[in-house]
Amino acid sequence: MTGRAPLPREVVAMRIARELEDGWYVNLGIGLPTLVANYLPPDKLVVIHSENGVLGVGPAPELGQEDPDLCNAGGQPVTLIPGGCLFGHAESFAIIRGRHLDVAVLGALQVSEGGDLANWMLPQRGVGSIGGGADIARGAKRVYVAMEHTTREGEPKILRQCSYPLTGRGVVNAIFTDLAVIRVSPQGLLLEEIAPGWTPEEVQARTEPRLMVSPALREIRL
Amino acid sequence: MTGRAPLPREVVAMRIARELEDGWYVNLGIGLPTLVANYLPPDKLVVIHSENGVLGVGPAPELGQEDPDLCNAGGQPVTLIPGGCLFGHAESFAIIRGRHLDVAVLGALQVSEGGDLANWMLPQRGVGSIGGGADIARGAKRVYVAMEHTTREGEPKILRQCSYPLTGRGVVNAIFTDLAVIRVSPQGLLLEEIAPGWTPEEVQARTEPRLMVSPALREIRL
Amino acid sequence: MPGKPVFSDPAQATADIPAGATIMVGGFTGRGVPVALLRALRDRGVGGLTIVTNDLSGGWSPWEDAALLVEAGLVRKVIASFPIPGSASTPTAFERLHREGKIELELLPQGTLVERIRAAGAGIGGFYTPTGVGTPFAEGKEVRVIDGQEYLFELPLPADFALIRAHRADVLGNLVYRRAARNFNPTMATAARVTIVQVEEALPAGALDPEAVVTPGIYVQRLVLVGGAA
Amino acid sequence: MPGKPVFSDPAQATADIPAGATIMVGGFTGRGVPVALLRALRDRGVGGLTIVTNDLSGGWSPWEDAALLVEAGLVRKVIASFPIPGSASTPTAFERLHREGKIELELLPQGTLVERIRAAGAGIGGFYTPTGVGTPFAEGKEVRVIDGQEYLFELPLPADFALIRAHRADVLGNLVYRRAARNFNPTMATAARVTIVQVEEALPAGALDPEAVVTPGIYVQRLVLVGGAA
Repeated sequence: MTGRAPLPREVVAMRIARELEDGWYVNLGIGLPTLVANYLPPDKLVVIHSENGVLGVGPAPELGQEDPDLCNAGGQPVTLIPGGCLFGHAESFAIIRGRHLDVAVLGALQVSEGGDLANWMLPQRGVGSIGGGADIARGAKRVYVAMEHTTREGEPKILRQCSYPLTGRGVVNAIFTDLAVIRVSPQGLLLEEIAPGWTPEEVQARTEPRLMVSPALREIRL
Repeated sequence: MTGRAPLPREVVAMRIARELEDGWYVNLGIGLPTLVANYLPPDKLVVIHSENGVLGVGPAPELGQEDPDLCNAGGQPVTLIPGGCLFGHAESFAIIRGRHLDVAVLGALQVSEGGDLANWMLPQRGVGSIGGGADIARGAKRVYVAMEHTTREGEPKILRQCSYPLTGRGVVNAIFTDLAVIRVSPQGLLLEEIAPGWTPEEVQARTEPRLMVSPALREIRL
Repeated sequence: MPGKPVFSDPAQATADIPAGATIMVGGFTGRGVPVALLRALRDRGVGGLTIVTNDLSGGWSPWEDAALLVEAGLVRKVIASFPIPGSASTPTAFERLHREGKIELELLPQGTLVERIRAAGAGIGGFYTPTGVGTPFAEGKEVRVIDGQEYLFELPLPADFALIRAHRADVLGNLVYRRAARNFNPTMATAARVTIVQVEEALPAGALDPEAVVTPGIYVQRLVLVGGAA
Repeated sequence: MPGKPVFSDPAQATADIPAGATIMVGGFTGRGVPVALLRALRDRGVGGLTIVTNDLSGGWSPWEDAALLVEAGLVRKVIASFPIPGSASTPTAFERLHREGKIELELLPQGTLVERIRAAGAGIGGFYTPTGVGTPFAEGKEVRVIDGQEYLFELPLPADFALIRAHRADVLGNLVYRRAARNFNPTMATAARVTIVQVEEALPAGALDPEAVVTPGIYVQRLVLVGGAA
C-alpha cells in the first residue's frame, strides 16, 4: 500500500517549484503554497512577492533574528533578498491587479471544472476574511492551486460547481494535488500527471467532474 | 496721471502673496503668478508645489549653480527648500486632483463672470498645449487669477462668456489684476479693491460684465 | 520656518475626534499600527465609530490594532478585508458582535479597499476593477464590460480622520516608513480630512532625503511623538 | 543570482520595436528623457509610431526629447499634454506636420494623461476624473454625476514599449530617479508590455536602499547602460 499513499505536501511544493521559469515573479498563498519557496531553482531568477508590500521575500529568519516590521501576508517574519524592495499596499495591488505577477500559487477549499476558485469562507461560519485573495486570483497571469485532492472526510474538492462563496470565477489554470496534476482547459479538466501507484480511475473516483486523461499521462516526477 | 498708471506686475504679486495663509500649499502658474514666490511671508509656512513633482520649490538658483535635473513646470531651474520633497507625476496630480492644494495662482487669457477660465489656447493658432492647467484649475481648493486687466489692445479679458476654449468651468474664486481685486461670487463679480487713483467706473469700463461694488471698497494696499 | 503641529500627548492630538466619526487606521498584521492613538481614543470612550482598516487581530496575534476599539464597544461599523482570523476556534470580539448584529461589516478585497482609499485621496470619482467579478464581492455593484472584459464599479472611500504610523517624520510632515510597516499608511494619509501621525521623532526640515520621502507633508495635519514601542 | 538583460548598445536593446508600435517616452521639459534610446530608434528609421509623452520641445529648448522622432517623420500620432511650445513665433516640426494633417494629436490634460497610464499599469478598467468637465477635453466623453459632482470617464492608456530613463538601477531592475527627472518615468514603466530603461550603471543586487526604490524591478524588462549625459 506504500505506493498508494498520497504525496507529502513537500513533494507537491517541489512539483510546483519545477513549473517556475527564469524571470518569474510569484505570489505564494498561506499554507502549502508557502512551502514552494523552499524549493526555488537556484539557477533561475524567481522573485517572491508578498501582497503586503514586499518584493523579494527571502528565507525565514533565524530564531531571535526576526525584524518586527518585516513579515509576509500571513504576518510571519520573513527576510528580504538582496535586491528586494518595499512598497505600500497601493503599489502592491497595482502590481497584482495589473497582471504583473507571472503566477500565484494558492490554496483552495474548492475548485470547479470551469476554473472557479473558492478559498476564503466556510459558509457555516457566517463570516470570512477575503484579504488579498480575490485580487490575486483575478490578477495573476496564471493561478496554480496547491491542495489536498479531497477533504479530510474524503469528499472531492474538485467539483462541477463550487458550493462555497467564490474568490474568483474562471481563474484557475492548473491544480496540483497530492494525487495529480490537472490542467484547466476550455474543454474541461485534463489529467496530466498522477502520483506513483495511482490509477486514473482512482483519481476520477475522488473527483466530481469528468477528467480527460492526457494521452501523455505520466507519473509526477521531480 | 501717475496715480492712474496700472499697478506693476510685482505689486500684483505682492498683493496675492498677502492672501496666503500659514500652512498653505500653493501652485504658481508660469509668468506673473511665479513672481508671487518672491513675496512669501517669512513667518508663515507656505509651500510651493510644482506639478512636475516638486513640493517646496525654493528661490531660483545662482547662475552656474543650476541642477540640470531640478526644474519647475515651465522648465526653469529651481532649488528645493529644506524639507522639500520629490515625486513623480502620478503622485503630483493625485495631490492636485485630490484637492490638497490650498490655492493655485494662474494666468488667464479670459475669465468669465461665472468663474470660467480660459488660459491655454489662442483659437487662431489651431492647436495648443494644456499641460497641467485643466487639472490645477479644477483641483485646487481656490483658484486666483493673476493678470493684466485688459489685453494689450485694451480689450476686456473679464467677460460675460469666454470665447476661447476653457481650461475649467466655474473654477475661479478671485481675480487680481493691475487695476482691481474682484471676487467671483454666486451673485456675480464683486469689486473689492481698486488701484490707487482709479474709480469703479473706470474699472467697469474695462470689464464686460457688470461689477457689483463692495460697500467696503478700498484701495489695494500691501 | 514654522511647521506642522507637534503633540506629545496622543489624547490631546485626537481630542477633536467626535463620536460617529469615520476613521482610517493604518497597519497590517500589527505592523505600522498607531497603537498609542488608538489607546487614547479608547480611553476617551468615543463611540459609534466607523473604522476603515485592513485587519483586526482581536487578540489572535500578539499585536494590538483597531480591534481594541471593537472590544471596547466603540465601533458601529468595520470596513476591512480581514476582519476575523482564519481559525474559528476562539471567536474574536468582532466575530461575536457581528453575529449578534451589533456591528456592521463591509468586507472588501484588499486591493479594492486600498484603491478606493487612493481614489478618495486622488480625487477620482470612481473606478472599474476586475477584482471580484462573479463572486459575492460583486453583489449590488454595477458591472461594465470594457475592452471585452468585465469590471466592477467602485466608489472612493474617504474618512474624517486617518490615524497612521510612520517610522520618521520631519517638521513639515514628510514621512518615511520602515519595511512592511508601510502598508496602508501612506494611502490613508491622503484620504482623510485630518491625518494624524504617530511617530517617534520630528526631525528638522531637510533631515530626510527628499527623493526617499514616501508621504509628502501636504497630506499630514498633525504629528504625535510617541517614544519606544507603543 | 541572475538578473535582467543588460545591454550596452541602445540599437540592440530596441531592435525588436516594430513600425507602427505604440511607445511611451518618459521625461518632462527635457529632464529624464531616454535620449540614447530615442536616437537609436530614429537612426533605425522605424516609422508609423504612436508616441505617448508629456511634451515635445521641437528644438524650442536646449533639451532633446521625442520631438526628434517627429522631426525624422517617424510619428503617426502623438498623445501628449504639451505638444507645442507656448510661443508661436517659430512653429516646430510637430506644429507644421499637424497643421498639414500629417500627424494626429490626442491632447490630454497632464493629470489625465498620467492617470490613464497608471490605470493601464494597475489593471484599472477606467476611471472618473473631474478634470476637464465643461471644457473641450470633455468632448465625446461620458459624463457621470457622482455624489453631486460631474466627472469624465477615462480609459486606461497602455503601450507596447516604454522607453524610460532612471538615475540608478540594480541588476534586478529596481530603479531610482533624480530630482525632477522622475516625472512620468515610473508610471510609464508599469504600463507597457516591454519597459526599456536607459541608465548609467547596473549596480549589484542589494546596492539600492530597498525602502527608497521607486520602480520595483517587476516592471522592468531591459536595462541599457549609457554613459555620460546622452
